[in-house]
Amino acid sequence: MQTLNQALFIFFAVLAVASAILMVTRRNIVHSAVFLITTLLSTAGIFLLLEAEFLFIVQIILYVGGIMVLFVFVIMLVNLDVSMRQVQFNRQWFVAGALSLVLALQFLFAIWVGRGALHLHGTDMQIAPKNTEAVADALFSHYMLPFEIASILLLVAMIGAVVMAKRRVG
Amino acid sequence: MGHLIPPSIMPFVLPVVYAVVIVAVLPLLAGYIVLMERKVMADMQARLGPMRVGPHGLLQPIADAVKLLLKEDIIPDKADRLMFWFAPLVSVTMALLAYSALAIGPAFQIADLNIGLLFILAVSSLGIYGIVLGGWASNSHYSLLGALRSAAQLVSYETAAGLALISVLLLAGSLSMKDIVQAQSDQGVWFGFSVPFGFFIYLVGSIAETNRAPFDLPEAESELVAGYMTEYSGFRWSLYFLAEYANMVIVAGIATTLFLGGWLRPGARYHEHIPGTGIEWLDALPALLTLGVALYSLSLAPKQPVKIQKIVMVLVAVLCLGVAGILAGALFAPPAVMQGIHGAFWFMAKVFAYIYAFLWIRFTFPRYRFDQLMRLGWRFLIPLALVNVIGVGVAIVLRQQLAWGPIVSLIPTTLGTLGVAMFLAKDDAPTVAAHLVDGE
Amino acid sequence: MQRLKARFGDAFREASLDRKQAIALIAVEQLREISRYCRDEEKFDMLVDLTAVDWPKREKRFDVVLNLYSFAKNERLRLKAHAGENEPAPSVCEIWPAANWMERECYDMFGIVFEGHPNLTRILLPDEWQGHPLRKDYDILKQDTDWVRENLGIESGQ
Amino acid sequence: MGSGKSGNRERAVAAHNGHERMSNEHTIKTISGMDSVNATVLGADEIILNMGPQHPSTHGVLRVKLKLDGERVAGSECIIGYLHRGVEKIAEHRSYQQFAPYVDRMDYVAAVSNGLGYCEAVEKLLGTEAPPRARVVRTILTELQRIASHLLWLGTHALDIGALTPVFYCFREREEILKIFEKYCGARLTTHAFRIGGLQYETYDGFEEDTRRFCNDFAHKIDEYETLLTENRIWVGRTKGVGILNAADAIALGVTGPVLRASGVKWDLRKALPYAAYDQYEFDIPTRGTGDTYDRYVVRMEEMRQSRRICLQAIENIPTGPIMARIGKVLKPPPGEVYHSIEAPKGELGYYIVSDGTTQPYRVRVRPPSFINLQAFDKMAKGSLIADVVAIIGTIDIVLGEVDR
Repeated sequence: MQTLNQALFIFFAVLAVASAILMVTRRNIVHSAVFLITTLLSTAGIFLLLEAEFLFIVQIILYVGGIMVLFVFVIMLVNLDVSMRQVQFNRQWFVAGALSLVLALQFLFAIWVGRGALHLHGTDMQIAPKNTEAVADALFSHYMLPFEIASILLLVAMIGAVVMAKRRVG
Repeated sequence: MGHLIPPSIMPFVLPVVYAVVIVAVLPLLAGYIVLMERKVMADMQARLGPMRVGPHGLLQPIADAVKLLLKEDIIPDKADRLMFWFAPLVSVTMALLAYSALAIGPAFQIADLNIGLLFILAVSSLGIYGIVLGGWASNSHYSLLGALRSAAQLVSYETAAGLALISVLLLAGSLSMKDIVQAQSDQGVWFGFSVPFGFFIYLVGSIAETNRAPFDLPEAESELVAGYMTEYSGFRWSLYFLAEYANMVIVAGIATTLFLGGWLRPGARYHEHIPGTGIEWLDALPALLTLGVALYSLSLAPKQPVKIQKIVMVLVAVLCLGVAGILAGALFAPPAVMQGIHGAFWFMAKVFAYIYAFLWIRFTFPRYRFDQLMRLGWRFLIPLALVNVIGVGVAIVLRQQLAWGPIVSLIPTTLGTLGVAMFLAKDDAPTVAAHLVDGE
Repeated sequence: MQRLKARFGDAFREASLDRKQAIALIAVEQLREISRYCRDEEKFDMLVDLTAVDWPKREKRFDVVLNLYSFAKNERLRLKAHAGENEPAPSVCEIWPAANWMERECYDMFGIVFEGHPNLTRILLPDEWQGHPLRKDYDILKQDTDWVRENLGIESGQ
Repeated sequence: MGSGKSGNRERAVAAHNGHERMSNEHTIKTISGMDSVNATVLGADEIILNMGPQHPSTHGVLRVKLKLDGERVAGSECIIGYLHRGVEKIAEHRSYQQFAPYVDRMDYVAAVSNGLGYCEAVEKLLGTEAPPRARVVRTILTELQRIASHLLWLGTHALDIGALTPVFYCFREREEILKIFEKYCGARLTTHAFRIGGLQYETYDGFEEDTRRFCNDFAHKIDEYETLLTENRIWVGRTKGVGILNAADAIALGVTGPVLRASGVKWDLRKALPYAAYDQYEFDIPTRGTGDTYDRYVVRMEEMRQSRRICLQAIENIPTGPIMARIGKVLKPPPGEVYHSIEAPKGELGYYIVSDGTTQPYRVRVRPPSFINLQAFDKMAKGSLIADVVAIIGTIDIVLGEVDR
């Protein structure tokens, strides 16, 4: 079982990184959207490997099934050829390059420092067996208040969106 | 056979076998559902339906499949090749993936996930990409409009269907398909009866989710020609077609498991059934039914005009006899085996009954306009589903606190939901009586 | 008929009865005023038909024929006006919107220009078609051969 | 990826943001004039959607250019002429009898009533009248043709709106009527059933029984359609308030027939100016108030019932006697003109025939109800949705053979 888990983990990790890179470099927006979806799916795969199936499901339904659908909607409706014509890389690419270099160095440093703790066989960490129940209990018992506040916030956001849309159309 | 396969792969063998069986059977099943649809449509419209290929058109699906494979596979010139090839693939894989959690019989299930239902919902919600990307890739005005419309429709009706399922989960208590059916068997009542509104909303939601019948706007022939499928032809089109029918079977499967008691025989009291103390007549029903079909097809065999059709008819009769034999044999087998075989039969019977309801609705109702469709979804179904969930919740509290019986506690809440439904429906669509009066 | 004659005098050329159907011959210049009068005072509120007949031998070759019908009086009246070859006839579109397409068809078939018409283009034949088929001098076998060659890519059928 | 790929994005999306480029306009260059006008006139995000001429639901070769503001129809223009055969020009080179079969080809769905209109017009020109027996048989056949035409309208109209079943029921009944026509005059669709001056054939024996059998079982058949559609909430939702045409606009636009009656104008040529044998039978004229698609549906269903009533009354006493008036083989009507119109299933079908004394008519002008009713399409379609456009085309009940002539 051990080798299978590891093999899957490596597969998902490589997939995630590769599609992330591909997403950034594509010229055609729809292709980059699809690669974003593959990234999200591979992270969901990793959740599953960690036996956090509730997160796996939420990741798929929420991110890929919900938010990304709206992304693709917007991509189709927005007027593409104008943005196509604008020059993709304006003159500040030099500054951008330098900054990303600095960031890369920091990442490397962090990995180098923590190399001791990082061992690949992370899958046998013990998480509460029944993931869904565990999440539910935590959510509705200890973190009741934040949960309610979050839901009200979402409600307000939804109503706001509808009102804005109505005014534009009306 | 167990020692032949190294232990580390052992848990994967049975699911793989089941998966292969399902993926092989599915295209055939989809083909025969198409034939069933055309036959049912025909006799509803006072005509015969396909009679030419094979006796009573029984070989029609094979002919369709061959035709689709031989057809030229056109890609529109300026279409986005990668996406054009990728889109139907997405919708088919998502449709097939959903089968992994479906429990056809007590034994016949690829993977008994403890989040079975949620997994199927998640995967079917990914099916939208196949449609949306397909519409975009074929780079034609009509298919883009069709794709956008169907995406909007799917998203809005999924919420309604999801809420309907939640109301059942409150009663079932678990997400795994097997436990849900077990709960229905323990409570001795099918959830379809205890949560009628949940069943109704899910029925409407599932029709909309598979783009069928009054909600088949995306490929409404009259305005958008064929919606997102316009530019597809040949094998690619058949992939979409297969995905649609696979979705239909999944949706029917979910409805059967949740509302019609999965593989339970009507009035099943499995735990009281003591083997060998006389067979309840209901158990014999499956065997008798298939026997009847076998005899009927035998009687039809001589009347077939063409010799080859006679042979095929006889083959069909022999096949039915075989199935009847198995079902009858299972009666005397140990209960586990009997449950397995009969369970599968009852499950398939209910699935086909559900699909028949799909077809029935499809041929009686005209098509909804897009804004009416959306209005029905958002202003009628989703609020009703919310009220239904609250109703079931209240019923459960009543049962636990005041210890009312399972049925007694559900009655008041269902009536409450009925009241809300009447209120919502009042202003939604113009009531029929109103406009018959004016103008007369 | 007498009221019409009294009202318009010289513009009202001649009244006749053919097969028990009233026909009023009027001057083409007053067509619009007479039509307005018929609709408002005489209650001919429906323009049933507007068409033209080609009499090549006459100097004013075209007859513009308007068939009117009055719901109130359940009566029909036919107004006829003689119009010359390239002499524009007044359009009655504002009085009866029904005339819109009928006038376009007359222009398409006869070449009568109705001035005051909102969108006088050919309605049945392609826009670049030369010639007006329903004229007597337009032979039945004749075709706008160059349009056919250019658009359909075949030598004309004849 | 290069510009090739984005090029097609541009073209597809260009249609989105309004500056209209008729990319697929390669066949008939009829609308070159239209392009320049539209490009400037269009507002922010209006797109031009082309429906037809090969669109499944435009009842023939009608092409509709829709100016869309999102889903709503901002404006529309019908482009016709694809089926123009120059019937009126041919008429000037045919004798009166030779032209009769052409008349059936115009409104090919209701050929019998076309024939009736033409024959009666020429008889008026000649100053003669068909004998009573001929007039009664003509009335029966015309009313049967009206039912057949309305059945075809109901079937295709329901099919456009999505109800798959009624079309087969309607065609089953229509088949019965076509059988009667076939037995009577050998043809089902373009029947050329009547001759100038009366009838060519005596009614076959069993004509009365067939018609009576059809009328009797048609009664509960029509109730069958009613149960399928009238009470159907989706059908009502799709037709109520769609394509409204009020009475004033209807009269101004010269609209006639069921469309006019649905807008509340109680006018039917069979009652106002009776012809053939209509004055001998009593039937009433259905009208409705608001003039939307649902009212037109109810009016036409009611008309089918009234036609059935007329047929039943007519069969009771078909007078005996000659079936052909005494007119010579060669018809030379005195010079002059006549305008005669009948109530065809689509509306008032008129014939304006000018004769110069020779055997060939000098000018035959046909007043086509579909052509003039179609003119009201733009007023009905403005402000509706794309799905309604299909319903509106269906409810006007046009036949392109008659529109283009």
